[in-house]
Amino acid sequence: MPTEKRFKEELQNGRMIESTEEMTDGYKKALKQILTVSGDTELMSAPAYYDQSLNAPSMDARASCVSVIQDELGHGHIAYRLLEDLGEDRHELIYEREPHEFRNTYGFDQHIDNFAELVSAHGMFDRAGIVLLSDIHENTSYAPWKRALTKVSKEEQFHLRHGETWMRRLANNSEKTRRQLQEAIDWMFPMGVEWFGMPDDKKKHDDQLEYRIKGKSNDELRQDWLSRAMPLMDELDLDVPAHYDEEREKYVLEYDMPVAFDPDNKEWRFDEPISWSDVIDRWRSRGPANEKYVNMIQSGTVNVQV
Amino acid sequence: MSDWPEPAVDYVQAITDTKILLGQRYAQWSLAGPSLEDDIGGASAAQEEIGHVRQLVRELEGQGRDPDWLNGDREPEEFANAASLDRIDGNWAEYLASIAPTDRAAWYMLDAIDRDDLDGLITKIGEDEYFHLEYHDARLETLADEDPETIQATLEETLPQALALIGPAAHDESADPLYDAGFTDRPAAELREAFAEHYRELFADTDVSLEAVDWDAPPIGEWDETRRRADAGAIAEADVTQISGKQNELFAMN
Amino acid sequence: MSSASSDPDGAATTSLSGEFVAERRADASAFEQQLWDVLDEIPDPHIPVSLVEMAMIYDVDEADGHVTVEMSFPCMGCPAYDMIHNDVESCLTVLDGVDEVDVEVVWDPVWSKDMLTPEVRSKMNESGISL
Amino acid sequence: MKYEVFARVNQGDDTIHIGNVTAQSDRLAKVYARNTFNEEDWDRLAVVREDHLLDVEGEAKPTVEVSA
Repeated sequence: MPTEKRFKEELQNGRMIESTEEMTDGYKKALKQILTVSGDTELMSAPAYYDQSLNAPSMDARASCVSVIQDELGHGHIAYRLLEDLGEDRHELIYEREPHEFRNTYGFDQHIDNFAELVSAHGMFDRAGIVLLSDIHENTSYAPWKRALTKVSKEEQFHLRHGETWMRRLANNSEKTRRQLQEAIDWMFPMGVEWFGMPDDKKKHDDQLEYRIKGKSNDELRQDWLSRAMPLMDELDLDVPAHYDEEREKYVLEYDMPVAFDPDNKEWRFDEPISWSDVIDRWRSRGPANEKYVNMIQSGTVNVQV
Repeated sequence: MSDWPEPAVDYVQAITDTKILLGQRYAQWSLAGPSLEDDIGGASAAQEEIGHVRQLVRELEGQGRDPDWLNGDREPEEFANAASLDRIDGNWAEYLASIAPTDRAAWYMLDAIDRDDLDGLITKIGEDEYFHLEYHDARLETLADEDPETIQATLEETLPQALALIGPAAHDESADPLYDAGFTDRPAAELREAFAEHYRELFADTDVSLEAVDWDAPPIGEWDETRRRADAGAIAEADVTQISGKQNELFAMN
Repeated sequence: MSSASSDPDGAATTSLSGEFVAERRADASAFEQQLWDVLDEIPDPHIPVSLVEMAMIYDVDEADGHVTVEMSFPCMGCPAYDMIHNDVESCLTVLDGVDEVDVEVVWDPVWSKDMLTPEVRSKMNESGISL
Repeated sequence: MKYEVFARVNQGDDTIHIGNVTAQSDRLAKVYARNTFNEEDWDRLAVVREDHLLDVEGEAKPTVEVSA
């Protein structure tokens, strides 16, 4: 086994990893960590999407929304399979962890309360997923993950298209549907911004980057997401606290990230700046729907009462 | 298009409504399976059932039925679904032993339809159904081993309900109105035989006994020819709310 | 360009499928040919080939501004069912000479992968989409 | 039991490993594979029981040990 420093250099120079025998402990740990976040995020998006998918306004919409759920479960399956290759037990990961032990992104600890929120989640949150995963697909040093992501990227593209199509429809249909869409975006947009984590200048070092498990930094990924989401926001004339800054040639936020979030009312308090350690505490203590969602996956029964 | 013999519309309506409910139950259980593979299977089958419904609804529209009504804007008692799907609120083994015979019964009924203009549609549905039925049988085999009591107890209830959907035993070659009208190429009695034979064979070497199953149910006198079932039960109001998309009506696009 | 006419050397490599689309297109009027070309620009939402290349368009018929598109789907539960309907309708409705568009979904013949030309298949592969 | 899943998109393509499923029987494994890997209309899809997959060469090159 090469030294850690030499190993990282080799990875930066394009070395690909196929199996655990080639990994250092540090690499394996970093890989497990990101795969757990990825698998849990895919998995928990399914119960998050579930209620509104079953209440979709038409049969066609219902079929599309259930297909998104199927895809997300399949993507979770992929991540857990990869974790299994690293020595974890798939069944334990899915069925035997406590709700607070799941490492999914905070966005999927939220209740999705109407169809406008559901399609906005497809259009905004799945876009965040695409940004993260396409970086890994292009740049990762872990070959089995790279291969598996072909399916994922393809399917996420469809979710995005579905989300965008419906967002367009709601924006143009009536004042009422437009208002519901705007209300969904009001809390989902900053959620998407926060998705990518701590800014680069606050983060001292990043194992996942050094091992080239991923290729882009948090800020680069966030900028990617903004540059893909903002044109749609502009096209649909939706209000979001961000704009393109001609001088700096990038999208900039109109608030000082991070700010406080009131999960009960799904409201961001833009005039209440907090620290990143506050954000991480909020993530760790999990959001309002965390227990319900994990329970839906683990219970083996259906609660028929609506 | 409006040349179906009269009882055929109710026949296809019962298949369609059963498939609406299959789609609903598959989707409801798509997160509650014992493995991720089972969840994925449920979500996949749900879409396929909705796909079948979408096409069958068009055919029924062609026979003069109202599209909104078809798509769920009606009372629970107006759904002609198999009674086995009214509610499934036990555990996963009960769920499987409820949907499996129902999906199979609905497929046998479609397969018996003898009309050139529906040939392609039914062939296409059969491509999906092959995998639904394989999945159920493969799963019933493993569950017959793990939890024979639940499977047996559930089947004792759901097999007769599925048989009621196919039609009463009295509907043989000489008495089945659909066969008589040439809409199907086999009478209900023959489909019932094939159906019963299939399950007898599937469980032959297992701990699940089908001896207590009432293979002759329902008596024709108790059978409702419109809803193709023998009891007055119905799905829950909550199911209709979801199926018709009422909660998100505001977002429906025409 | 449609799959049926995209054979670079026009040699005898046209598959059965190309023939399927070609046959369906053969008796199209000049205007209907234009409509086919427009449909050939609509991508399948899952794969980077057009609906025509996917052999999903079975027939295009125009009479007095009324267009009927007969089409089928590789899978009945297609999650993009209404999106594809919308795409077809909106791409054709904007054309001069088209007043109304009807999409009729048919299952005869049942769609099969054999209907794809080798060119389309290799296009699917090259895009890296099919692994 | 774990089953490795292999697939081929079109005739003439390579058959590749695309993932695995866990199932209690061969029959179930086939259906799980069909549902779990439905991203393509495969020309061929097959499952192999993990313990039927015999490694020939892998991480460490095998060598002939000569017993003393």
